[in-house]
Formats: sequence, structure tokens, C-alpha cells
Amino acid sequence: MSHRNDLESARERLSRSRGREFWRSLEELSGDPAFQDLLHREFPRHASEWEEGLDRRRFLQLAAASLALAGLSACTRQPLEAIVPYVKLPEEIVPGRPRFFATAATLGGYATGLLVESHEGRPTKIEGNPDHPASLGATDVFAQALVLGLYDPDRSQLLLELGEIRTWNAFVQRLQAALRAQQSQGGAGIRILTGTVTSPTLGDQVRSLVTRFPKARWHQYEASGRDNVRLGARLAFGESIETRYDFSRADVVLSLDADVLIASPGSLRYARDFADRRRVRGGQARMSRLYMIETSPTATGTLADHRLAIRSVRVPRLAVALVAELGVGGTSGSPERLADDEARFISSAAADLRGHAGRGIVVAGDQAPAAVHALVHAINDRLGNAGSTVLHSAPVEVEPVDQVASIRELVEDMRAGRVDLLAIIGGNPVFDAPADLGFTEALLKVPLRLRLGLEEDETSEYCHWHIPEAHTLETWTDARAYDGTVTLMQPLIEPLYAGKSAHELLSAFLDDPPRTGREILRDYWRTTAKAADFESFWRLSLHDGMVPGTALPPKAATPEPGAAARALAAIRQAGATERADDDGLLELNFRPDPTIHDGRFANNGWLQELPKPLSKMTWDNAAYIGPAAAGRLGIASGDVVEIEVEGRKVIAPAWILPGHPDGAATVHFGYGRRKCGRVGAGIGFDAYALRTTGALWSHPGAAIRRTGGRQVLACTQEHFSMEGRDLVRVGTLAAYKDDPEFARKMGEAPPKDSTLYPGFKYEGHAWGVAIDLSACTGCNACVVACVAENNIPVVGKDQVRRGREMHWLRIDRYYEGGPEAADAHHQPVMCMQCEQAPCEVVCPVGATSHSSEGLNDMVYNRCVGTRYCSNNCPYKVRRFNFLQYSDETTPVLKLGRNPDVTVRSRGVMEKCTYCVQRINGARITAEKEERPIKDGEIQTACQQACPTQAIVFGDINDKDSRVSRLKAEPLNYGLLEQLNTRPRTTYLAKLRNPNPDLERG
Amino acid sequence: MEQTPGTGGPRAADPGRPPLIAPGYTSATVTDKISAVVLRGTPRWWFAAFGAAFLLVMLLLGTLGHLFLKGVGIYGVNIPVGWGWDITNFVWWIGIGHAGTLISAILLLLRQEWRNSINRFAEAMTLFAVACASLYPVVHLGRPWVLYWLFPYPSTMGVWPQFRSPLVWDVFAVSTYATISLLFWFIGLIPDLATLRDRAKSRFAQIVYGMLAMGWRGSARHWHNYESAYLMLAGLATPLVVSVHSVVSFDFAVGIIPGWHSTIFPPYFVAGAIYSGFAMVLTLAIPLRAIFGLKDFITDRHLQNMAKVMLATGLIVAYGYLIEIFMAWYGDNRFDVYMSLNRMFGPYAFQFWSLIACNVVAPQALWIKRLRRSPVFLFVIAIIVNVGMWLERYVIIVTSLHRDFLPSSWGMYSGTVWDYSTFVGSIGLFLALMFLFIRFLPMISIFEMRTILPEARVEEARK
Amino acid sequence: MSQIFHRSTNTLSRVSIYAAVFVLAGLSWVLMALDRSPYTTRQGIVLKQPVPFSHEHHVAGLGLDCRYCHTSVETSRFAGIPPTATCMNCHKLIWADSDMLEPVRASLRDDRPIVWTRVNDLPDFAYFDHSIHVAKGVGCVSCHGRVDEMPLMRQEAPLQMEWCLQCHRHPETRVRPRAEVFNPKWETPDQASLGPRLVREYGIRSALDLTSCSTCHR
Amino acid sequence: MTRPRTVRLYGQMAEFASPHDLLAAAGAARSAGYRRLDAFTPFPIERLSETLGHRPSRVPMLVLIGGIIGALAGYGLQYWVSAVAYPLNIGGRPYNSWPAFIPITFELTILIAGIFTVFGMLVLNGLPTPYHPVFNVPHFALASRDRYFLCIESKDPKFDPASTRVFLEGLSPSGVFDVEY
Repeated sequence: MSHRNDLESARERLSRSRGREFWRSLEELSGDPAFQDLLHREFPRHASEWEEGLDRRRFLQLAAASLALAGLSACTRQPLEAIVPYVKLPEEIVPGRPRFFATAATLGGYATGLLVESHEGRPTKIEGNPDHPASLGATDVFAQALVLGLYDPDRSQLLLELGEIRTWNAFVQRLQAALRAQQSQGGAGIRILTGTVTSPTLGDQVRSLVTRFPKARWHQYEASGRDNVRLGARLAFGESIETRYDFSRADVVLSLDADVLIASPGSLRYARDFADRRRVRGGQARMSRLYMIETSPTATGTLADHRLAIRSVRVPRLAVALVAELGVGGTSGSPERLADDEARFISSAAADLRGHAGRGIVVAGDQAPAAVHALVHAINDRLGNAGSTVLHSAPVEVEPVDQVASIRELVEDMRAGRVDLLAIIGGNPVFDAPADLGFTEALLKVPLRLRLGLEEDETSEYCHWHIPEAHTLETWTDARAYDGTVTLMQPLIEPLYAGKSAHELLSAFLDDPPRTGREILRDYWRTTAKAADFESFWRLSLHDGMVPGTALPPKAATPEPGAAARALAAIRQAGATERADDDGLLELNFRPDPTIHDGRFANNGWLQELPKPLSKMTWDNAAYIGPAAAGRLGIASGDVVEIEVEGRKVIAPAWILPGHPDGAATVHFGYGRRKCGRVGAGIGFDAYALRTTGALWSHPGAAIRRTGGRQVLACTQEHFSMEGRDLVRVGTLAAYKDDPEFARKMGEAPPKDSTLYPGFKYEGHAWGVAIDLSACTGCNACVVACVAENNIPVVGKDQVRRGREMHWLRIDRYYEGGPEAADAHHQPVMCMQCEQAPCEVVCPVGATSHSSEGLNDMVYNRCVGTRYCSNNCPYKVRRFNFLQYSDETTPVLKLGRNPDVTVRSRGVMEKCTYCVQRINGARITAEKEERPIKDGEIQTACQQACPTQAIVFGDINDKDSRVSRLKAEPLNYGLLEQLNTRPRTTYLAKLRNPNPDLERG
Repeated sequence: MEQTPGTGGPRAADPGRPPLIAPGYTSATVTDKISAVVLRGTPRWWFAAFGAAFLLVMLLLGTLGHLFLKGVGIYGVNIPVGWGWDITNFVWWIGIGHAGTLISAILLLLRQEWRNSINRFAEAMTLFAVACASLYPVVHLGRPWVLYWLFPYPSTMGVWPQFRSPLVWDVFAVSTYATISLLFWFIGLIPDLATLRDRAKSRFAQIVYGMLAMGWRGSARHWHNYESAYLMLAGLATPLVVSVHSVVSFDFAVGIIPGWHSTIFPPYFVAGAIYSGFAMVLTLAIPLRAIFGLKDFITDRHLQNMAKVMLATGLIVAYGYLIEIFMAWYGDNRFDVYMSLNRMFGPYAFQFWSLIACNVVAPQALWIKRLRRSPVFLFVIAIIVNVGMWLERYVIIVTSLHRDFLPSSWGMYSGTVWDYSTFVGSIGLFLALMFLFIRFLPMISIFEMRTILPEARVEEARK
Repeated sequence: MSQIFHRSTNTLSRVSIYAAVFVLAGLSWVLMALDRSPYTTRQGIVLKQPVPFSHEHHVAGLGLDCRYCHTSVETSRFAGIPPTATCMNCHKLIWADSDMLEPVRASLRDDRPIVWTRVNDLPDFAYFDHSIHVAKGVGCVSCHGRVDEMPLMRQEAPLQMEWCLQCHRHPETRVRPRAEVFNPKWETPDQASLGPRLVREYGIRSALDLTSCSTCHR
Repeated sequence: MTRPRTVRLYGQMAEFASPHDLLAAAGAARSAGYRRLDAFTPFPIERLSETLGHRPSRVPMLVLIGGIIGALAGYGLQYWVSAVAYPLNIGGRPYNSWPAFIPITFELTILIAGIFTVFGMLVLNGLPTPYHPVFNVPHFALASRDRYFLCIESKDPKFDPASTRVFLEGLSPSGVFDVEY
């Protein structure tokens, strides 16, 4: 068979060019027909889902794997390796040295500035752009996981017409034929559907399209959209206004169901500013205070000094009460009936806000009704926060619209047969459009359906043409950050599968011949920037990752008179139709999934395996309910339930989440993908099936019934009580002022000299880490960063369920307090690099030992796999390759690996070594330059990703280093220090700043 | 040497006790009866029994093949429970392997003549149990093909084993123990091999036994050096047998995990090992003496003595359990207290209480003389103690690991079908070796039996 | 009783026991030797290459500096294998029609790289950085041998860990002045006093640092 | 077996039915001035060796030597590896962590001593000797069953085929045999 031969030769070529010396240019590789072939025909394994039973193919793979492993042992010959130089060396490349490029990632349209590490043309690691206002060097989990998305072997790789392979040119011809037909009717049958767009260039292209086809329409829909924010602003100001916050100036923050520090545009920046405002250092004891009113527990809620868990139907009520308490603009009428705790909460928060007028922030969540947003605008205006901590500006979006209305209109047009040509650019409306619209059914009435998508998904299935979309890291485009700052996004690599960007697709509508993405971007900015020297503008903007001066200036915006009254009226009206509380139904809340968002990341193994911040569940979504409701309904975690909303039903596993309010449940949408890659298809349940235009975020009456079934869920942490152990030490600011040493007194640390053996002296550098528990938001960015930096494999749900997840860094979550009002604490735990490491002593082959700088080195190639070290590790931070977890067979995944870190094979232990590859890299650079390593020069991957700078790495022998100063803080303590392991990683106790008035109650 | 205890020192039988050998036997009849078991044709049941054991060995090989192809992940181990059935079985087998050397060496030094009829197959049992045990450190490795890194040899890497690790101690202790036991067993066999050589009819058997006997001719000079060496070896093996299980207990005691980190472990493990070893000797001896009609040599008195040893060691073990719990409470260490409570009332409480029932409660019946004299009852108790000692190791390993210091990393453990098949397969290996042994070698030491015959009482005769 | 064995078996059996001891010892020695032999290490073995490139001719004959081709040796962990274009700088004029150089011309013509066989190949889990060794005064020849005397390239050193350790434990026995790093002919009669001085001068880390596992493995 | 008959005798051998008879005979032979004596018995008999005038066993000395070698090798190996060959900082423990080196020192002491014991015994007994003249005596097969033999070797200065035979027969054995080479 000839195709088999092709495959063999391609595989052979790939295997020859493997490993660290793999540096043939990728563009060439991706253009290689044999390589394309290989990617299409061979269905490579991704997550290692281990089926029992052994077929021949698996047998051979294993045999090959064990032979390869045998190659690691000392007495076997190494196989011959090839070494493949360039034909012409690109000028700027030094083989073996990584380079960094500035670009950005977008989520829901909003950009975060990034620096991407690239090895010989292969992007391998995402880092935040320290100069970018939305990042300041930090990233979120989605940005970190972009690399895996890029190399996802399941990505769409072919341009298809009804399943047949077509060329781009054939598509352009077909499209232009259709456009010629539309020309006469002014494009009345043309519809474009996109997600939220902040790209000025794309906006310009759409406008050009509408100019050419005046009757064409542009629709936007984002499943996890911000319609309420937009409508609320319009309700308050009568115009579209973007609101952003300055947490660095805020003393009191009240969040009305807003996960503002984790999941909102600008949240990385907000989290950083928020944490900075709460750092207690060197006796300077000042902290801001966060009041959180929330329904579904969020990571932001875990940071709150006061948290009120209520059903979301109560949120507007509390907003009304707050308005009344603060006496905002002409709000009269009957006072709200509040429960005692609600009333106390509101009055204390109101008093605090009033006491810090101009230095407070009230913020409402994306899912809070528009009227609440309008009230919040009124409050911020009244308190003088607007203009100080709350900044208004022109909208960041190209065209802010009511997206639900937008997609409803599109569906109506389609159903009425008014649409001849629909181009769906990104998004996945067949999967995520509100269930009551009947999007799919209406879509089928459109004669020509075009689709640009990263994967062949549910929507592609219903479209005539599917065009593979270029990945963010393959695309020339631009986007705005939360404050309007524009980033010119440059590709790190040529499209692996000849994917096209939205710009290039729209160019096929507009230009003949279509322009390339780079041309489109340059042409737009050449006219827009009006720079005297465009080339230097272009180079500078690309280099910095920002276009200077594009941040939107704050502008004064005053709520229209009567806006608050209108909002109150709207809330009262909604309240009139409120159902009774005692009908046995639960309020059902819809939220985007914390790790796979609206479903777009479902095929990303890193994100699937990332524990959800609060439940620590992986690879699944669940119906979360509070302990009280669970008790009433007789539901235990893992019980399969049927959720019924207005006749729509889904089957879901239940999960009891402490801190979830009674009378409500939460489901996360994004799971239940029917058609995506092998990682994400068929796992979880589809919560979109219950989500309707009338109840996008919350439905008041859902019936939840046990079916009697059980479902196994893979959770990485099953015990959430500290069992009275002094693991996370928590205190209040008042306690700290009383006795700054309080945290140290909560545990017992043996004196350094109580040892039979003389200790080792570390005379050069001595690396250490300090982790500020007050700052940790539990956002997981560090975890994914660690996965990406250290080539940590994905093991699959079954292996996670068996307790074999591989994350070197985990975030432990503990609860304190009652089940409903539970305080959650996050504690990032990685290898402590104990100076008296229990693991090292028990290793029979010396595979783990101390470096001269105090690192607990782990030599993978020496490990025989007794697992004794892990047994003897009190922190259980060691991870073992029980099976062959690293995918060594899928060629494309090799491209994304960090060449500075060994890819571990089965049977060896692995763990965090403070990113020793970075330490060595920095040392080599410094020694070549004959200078000492500067403090801060080395950042571990987790430290770099952390939005709040909770993790600080450095030399503890240098008394002036940041880490030394942190370790000198009275809050500093070692985890399990009574064991005398002398951990190099220590923690700063968590401080909270509760309101004494509320505390007393 | 004026006095040579043990083999060469025949002494009067205690008139108050039943004899160690049925009356009427002479050196000739003892010789003929025991060697006949080997030199007679193979009984038909042997083929069936060996065949069954061999099938289990095939199961073991199949399991190991699967293990080497897929990886140690086919077992139930995880993080935090990095050891499970594998090390449980290892310690269990090693424990069983303690009876043989104990009987051979310590009882020899203590001049317990009743050992003479059971020491041979107890030693064989030791060897086979150690063979089964040494399987597990290999199979539990993530990369068993680099096992040799645990041995000191001049590698091209310039690196050596890490001698502070109890696992390296294990390597030395177990391989020393296996070597010394093998040598002990073999030199014990030499005179009997000579007997078989002289009794064998077929040329082939003559050559095989002849080569193994190395030309032993029972000369006075031979016996003189032989007895000296045997005694020396017993003197060496006695501390060795104590050290081996102490070292095995260090695997745990050197760890810092609550439930492992305990100074009581070495004595309590050694006692447990003797306990389980005698249980296994009884488990084997009771059916064997019935099948081969050897009740005249392995008399009820032997069984009773072993029952008493079990009772004594069982009490030491029970003390160990008690003192662990007491120390947790007395030491007032939060982690130890939790560990003890978790053992008793946590998810593995069933295993814990089963172990108490098997190891502490059941053997108390041995206080009753009537029950001690019933071979059937002793057999049942021995089986129960075997199970109990397995559970003990399981409880020590799993309950300590599954909930250690940080509740965040707590987890659960259970074995998989591959764990079971490895264990069953290793029992098959043990039985197969045992069947080969009883078929081809004298299962009772002939020459040592001769020494306790009345005709060997040279001194009395002289007086 | 008759004799079972011939009288020669006495000698035979004793000799065979002694022999077993010697055979076992010999076998261990053979295994150890094999482990260090060129069969395992490929030390000194000339591997088949697409073009029979002669370092002797280019270095000793033409006097090319190492860095003319291995451009990144001072800046990167990887010394660099010259791109085809580097070869063709000269070979478009010299030996432009040689059959031997056809693969080189074909490479440039078809824009396909030349696939060489790696000669000095460390395992993937050993992280060696050329630039730092060069910066600390480790001469090319210290590891690669006198390439200026090699008509065809071969691996000079065994490249096994115990070999690496010799220098990491005693850098003073190998270091040379930085200026002489690329000089294959450099020799000193006085390494004993020069070595320790250079170790101090170049700030070469202690043996304790240099033999820490993570110096090379991560 | 058909072997060419040799003229020389290895010695002469008397068979006894009980250990008492053997012991008595051995004493008598020794008193009679015979020095190259050996006895063959199915089990060890106390005082027999002394009666025959054999020297005390040298096995215990070998055990001591083996033990000392083992102990030195055991500790030496560990010390050399951990403190000289490749010193590594293992969990902050000193290079020469002597308490941790005791178990292996002990095990190696036992191991080498044990090996010396067994192989020393074999060497001292001149084993293996699959062929030995005494096996030429047909009745000798019973030496491993229930018969006791006393052998006077031809190397004995007092040995004389005729008179020795007479002497042996005077000890009331159940038989006297020539032991041929």
C-alpha cells in the first residue's frame, strides 16, 4: 500500500529529526505533503486513556516504548541520531536559544498581552507581557493553554465542502459566485456571525463589507456574553459606555455576584491591583476590604472578607436595598424585606462604602440583570467612585450590541428564508446558542453556509463549507484590551494546516485577489496610525506588543436622571413574577466552565485536567448544589440527577459544593460537546440544552431528581477539612496588628540546632520561594504554566480518578466554617525543596539528591521507580509515571515541548525543581557576562504566570532579595515545619480584613 | 571440642513428654522410610498437584509479561499510596521465610531436638518464600530493567547505590539471607544426598545425587568439620534472621509517615515474621505428614511445640499493636492520633479489625491444650494467622499512606486484578517449588533423625 | 558399593568449581569492558556521512577557525552545524563541479537540508551547553580531540558520565586560557600552576557545584 | 565396573553394627599405635574424631577471618562510595552517615563469614571428591544407612596388609575389607 509507505517515510523523517536538535523550519515541515498526510491519516493518541485489554497495535507500541526506555539505561547503545542543519540560517536565529515575541490572546474579544517563547520557530510557552496593562506579566489559564491548542492534533486541518477536500481557491471562486448573485440585491441575503469583536481591523473589514453590500447584516453572539453589562450601561447612561476599575485605589469593594478578579475583562490586572492593596509588609498594615454577594461560589468569593451566599434572584433585591441604604437618587418606595444576615451585610457594606466614598468600588456580575448594573452605576456615581476608582470610557468593542437580540434576529431571518449566505466566523452557535431559538433548524434553511473554525465542530457539521481557522498563534490580527489598548498580534508560526484568519476570510468577500492577514493588518494600520514613519511604528508596536496611545481615555459619564428609578421599576416588575419559594424547585444558575470556558477549550487536555478552582473536579461538569439542599433532596456527590427546566431535561452528576446557597444549583456550560476532538467529545453534560433566551444565567424553577444512578467523577482533592492541622494559617488584620507573630505561634518549628548531624552550609546561592496566601486567588494559572513549562503529561480522567494526576504544582483548597458559609482557602503546594529532605534519604539509587544550591534535584534518568520517595514525602508533591503518560507517538505534540526539560517516560518519579532549567539558563548567561545573577532575573513558571505575584522565587542567601524580605516577615511559616524537613518554600499566613461591625454580629 | 550441641549431641528424651519419634525405629528404617519418598516412583496425585501449581506459575508469568509491557500502573498503586499489594506480599513472604532459618539455627543453638524432623522442609519453605518475596521488589519498580542499579558495581555513570536507603539495606539483607539460607540448606542436605546416592537404583539418580553429595563419605574428619561449620552457620544465621526482618521493618520505620515512623517496628516485625513462619510451617506440615505417612517423625508433639511458639509470638505481635496505639495517645502527636483512629474507624477499619480477629483473637484458642493437640484445628488456626499477617502488612502500608500529613492529598487504594493474579501466581510458584522439593529431595533430614534414635545415644551406653 | 564416578571426576569437579569463579569474574570484567568499549560508546568510529567532510583539510589545511562553521558555539548551548549556504560560500567557486559535493549543491538547489549523522551524541537527558564551556576556557580539543588531524570526523571521547565527571571534579586539569580555546595545537608544560590560576580567574565553580545532579540533568 | 586392578591398597576397613563398637574399635586401633585412621558413620558421633586423634577443626578460624573481611569490606564500600567516590548531599545527612551504614556492614559480615564457613568446610574436608577408594568396598553403601566403618590407611607406618587385617578382625567386626585404590 503506497499510503503506508508514505506514512513510514514521513515518520522516519520525523523520527530522524526528533529531540532537542529538531530544528528544521516548521513552515517547511508543515508544507511537506508527507507530513500533511501523516497528520490526516494517522490518528494519534492524545490523552492517555487506558483501556484494559491489549490489541496488537498497543502491544507493539508498548514493546517499542519499553525498548526506547531500555535505551536510557547505561549499558545499552544509543541509536544513531541525525542532525539536520538549515539550508540557509535565518539571520536572527541562534540555534539552541529561545526567542520571545509579543502578541496577545483574546477571550470574549478582550485581549491580554503575551510574550511567547519560541524555540527554532516553535512556540513552546506563553508568558504575560509585563508592559501590557491587562497582563503586567501575568496570564490566565486559557492563555497558558494556547500552546497545546496550537499543537492539538485534532484541530481542523482540511478545507471541506460537504466533507470533500477543497482548495482555498475553489472556495474563493464559489464564494465570489455567490456574492455576484447578491450584488444586485445589495447583499440582502448576506449574514456574518462572529463573536464579540474588538479588533479594529476586523471592524473595518465588516464595515467595508456593509458598504459594499448595504443590506448585509453583521451579528455577534458570545455564549458567555456581557449583554447585561452593555444594557445596564445603556440603561444608566443612554449610550454604550465601557466601565473599568482601578483596584489599586479601592479601599472597599462590593461585588454583586461578579467574579471580577478571575473571570472578567481585565481581571488579571484587577487581581494584581487588588492584591497589591492588601499586602501587609514590614509592619505596614493596611488592607482593602471585599464584600462579596454571590450565588455560585467563585474564586473571587474565596478572597472576600465577607461573603454572602444567596440565590441569584435575591441579587437585585439586595441591590435595591443597598440603593435605599445609600439613599441614591430618588429611590423611594417600600423597603425591601431582607433576611437578618442580608440586612446586616447590606447596612455594614453601605456604611463602609459611604465611609470610603471615592475610594470604593461597587461592581455587578456579568449575569446580574441590566437593572442591577444601572443601579450600580448610580451608586458609584453617587459615592464619587466614578472617575476615581470606576472609570468610564468609550466602548472597547467595535460595535456593542445586545447579542441575544442579535442572534434572535438572525434566527428569525434564517427561518423566514431571508438569508442566502451565512458566514459563521468562530463561535459554535449550533452548540451554544440558547436552546429555545432553534438555531440549528433555522440554519438548515440557509442555502450557503460557510464556517471558519478551529475544529470541525457541531456547527461545521451543519455548514456546507468548513474552512480551517488559523490559531491565535498563527494569525496576524489585532485586538483591544479591557482599557482599549490595542495589540498587534503577530503569528509565531506559519499556520500548521494552512488555516485562514477571519481577516483572510472577509478579504475573500471584499478583495480580489484576497489579501494575506499581514497585508490586511498593515494596510489598516497604515491608514489609521498616520505615523510619519510607518515601518518604525509597525516594528515598535509589534515589539512592545502594544500600539502606543490606544488606551481609551477615561471620560466623565453621569447616569441619566431617572435611570435609577427606571431600574428599580424593572426590578420590581421582575419581582412581581417571582415564584414562590416552597414549591420544591431549585433556582438553576448557568455559568461558563472555569477551565474550558464556553466549550471552546473542550479539546484541550491541559484545561480538562485542570482541577476546577473550588470543586477540584477534572474532566467533567456537574450540577453543584449546597449541602443543605443536597440533604433535603437526599443527594450525595456523584449521584446522577435529572434536571428539568420547562420540559427540557438533562442528566447530570450532582456535586455538593460547600458555600453554595440553599435553594439554588449551578451548572456550567461548555461540556457535553458532541463533535470535537477525541479529548473533549462526549464528556460531561450539555447545560446549553437548558439555557434559554429568557433565562440565560438563571432559571428560578428547576426540578432536580435523583435517577438512582452513580457517576464516577475524577476529583484531585477529596478532603477539604484541615483536620485541625496548622496547614493554612489564617488571621485577621486586627489579630496581626495585635501580634504580628501570631502565625508563627500557631505551629511549632524545631530550632535549627536540634540535630545530631551537622547541617550542610549553602554558601553560594540558596534558592527559596515564599508564597503569600493572602494573595492567592486559586486561579490555577500557575498550574497550567507549570504544565506547559515542564512538559507535564495529560493522563486522562481514569488515571486522575485513580489518584495519578501529574501536576507538579497543585492548589490545595480547604474549607473552614459552616457548610453554607464556608470560607475557602487556597494553598499552592509544590516541592518544598526541604533541606532535610525525607525523600532523598530513602532513594536506593540516589536519583534524588541536593544540589549545592539547595535544590532537591530529581534525576529522571537515574530513577528506578520504587516510589519510596513519594511515600516518604509529607507534602505528597512527587508524581509518578505509572504508565507511559507522555505521548511519544504523536509528532505534532513534540513540537510544543520545552526542549530544556526531559520528557519523562514510564516508571520514573518526577516533581518540581523550581524550574531548574531556568536557573541554569540564567546562571549560564550571567557567568558568560561575568556578573552575579540579579534578584528577579530568574522567575519560575508559576511565579511568572501568577496574576497577584503570590509566588516569589529568589536567593535566600541574599538578604536583600524579595524572597528574603518576605521570609523575614512575621507572617512567614513553613508547612509541616514541625517535621524538621526545613522547607525552602514557605508561606505567608493569610490575612483577612473583616468589618468589625459584621464580625461582632 | 568437648560438647557439641545439636545434631551430634544426643541426649535423653524427657520422660514426661511424648517422644519426638515413634518407638521402634532404627537408623535403617528411618533411612529407608524417608528416602523411599524420594526414590520410589512418582505418585499420580503429585502430577495433578504440581500441574495445578504450574498453571499458577504460568498465570504469574503472564501477569509479569503484561506488567513489563504496560507498566506498574496496572497495579492499584497511586499517589499517595505508592505501595500496595506488592510490598504487602513482599513483607508477607519474607516473614514466612523466617521460620526455616529460625528452626534451623536458633532452635539448634537452643538444643531443641524436636526441630530435627521439621527443619529441612522449613528451610526449603524459607528459600521458596524468599524467592517469592524477592519477586516483589522487582515487579514493584517502575523500571524493573534497571534493577541492577541497586547493586554496587562500577558503572560508566560513576554513580553508586545510595547506602542510606533502607531499600539498599533490603537488597543486602535479603540477598545475604537468601545466600546463607541456601548454603545452610545445602550443607544440611549433603549427608542425605550421599544417602540417596547410595540408595538410588538408577544410574541417573546416582550421578545426580552423587554430584550434589560431592563425594561425602561420612568420615569422622568430615563430620568433625561439618559439625563445626554447621554450628558456626547457625551462630551467624541467628542474628541474621533477626536482622532481616528488622531491616524490612526499617523500610517503614525509617519513613516519617505516621504509622510507619515507629521504634517498636523491628522487634514487632521479627516476632510477626516468626509467627507467620510457624503458621506456614504448620500449614504445610499437617497435610504433608498425613499424605506421606510421616506422623511417626512429625509427631503431635512437634505440632504442639509450634503452636506454643505461635502463641508466644502472637502475643508479642499483639503487644506491638497495642503499644502503637498507646504511643499515639501517650505521645499526643496529632498525626499519630489521627492515624490510629483512622485505622480503627476509617475506611480500612474492616481490614484492621479482621487483622485483630485473625492475629490476636483467634490464636488465643491455643491456650487450650485440647485444641493444641488437634491437627485439624491447628491447621485452621495456621491458615487464619497467615491471612491475618497478610492483613497486618496491608494495614500498615495502606492505612498509613492513604491519609498522611496533608488532607489535600489523601486518597484511597485498592488492588486490581493484576495485583491479585501476581499474588496468586507467587503462591503457585511457592507450591510448585515445594512440590519439586518433596519429590526430589528428602523432606526430613535423615541424618539428623538418626541422631535422636536410641541407638545413637553413645554416651549413655558408655556410662 | 561400586564407584559411580571415574577417578578423574575429582580433578574435574574441583577444577570446574575454580573455573566457575574465574568465568564469573571474567564475565563481569567483559561486561564492564563492553560497556566502556567503542562498540557501546562509538568512540573513535567513523560514521557514514552524506559528504566525506574533512576537518583536517579545512582546519589544518586551510586554517579555518572553528567558529566559521560552528557559529553559535559561544552564544548557545548548541555549537551549530553550518547551513548549506555556509558550505557554498566557498564551494560555489572551489570544487564547484566535484561529484563529492553534489549533495551540498543539491541541498541548496532543492532547499532541502543535508542530513548528517550525529557524531558527538549525548543522551537527551544530559544538558550540555557549549557556550559556557567555551567561556570557562574548555578547549574544543578537550572533548572533540584533534579534529585538525581527523580526515573524517569521529568521536574522540567516550562521552560517558564518568568521563564528564573527571573534568567536573578537577577542572584545573583541563582549562586553558580563553584565547586558546579554539586553538587545537595549544599545549602547556605547566598545567599544574596554570590550571588553578585560571579556575580562580574564570570563576569556575567548585567540584561540589559542578557535580550536583541538576548541573547536567533536569 | 571393569577397571584394571591395582596392586596397592588404600587401606583396610572393618564394618561394625553399632556406634559403640566403632568407638571401642577406634580406641583400640589408636592404642595399638595406628595413626592414619578414619571412621565412616551415618551420623556424627561424639568424641569419635578425638578418639581417632584428629586435630581440632579449623573452621572457626575461617569464620572469624571471613567476618572481619566482610565487616571491613562492608563499611569500606559504603564509606568510599558515599564520602570519596561521589559525595552527594542526601537530605542534609553527612557524607559519612555511619549509623545508616551499620545494617549493610552487618549483613556483609554475615555473608562473607557464612561463605567462608561453608566453602572452608568443603575445602578442609577435601570435597568435592566424587571418586574415593572407600567407595570400592561394596558394603560401604551402608555407611550412609546404619553401618559403622573403621579404616586403617596403607599410609600408616604400622600398616601391613596381613597384620592389620588380623588386628581388625580381632575387634569383632561384622566384616573386614581390603580397600583398593
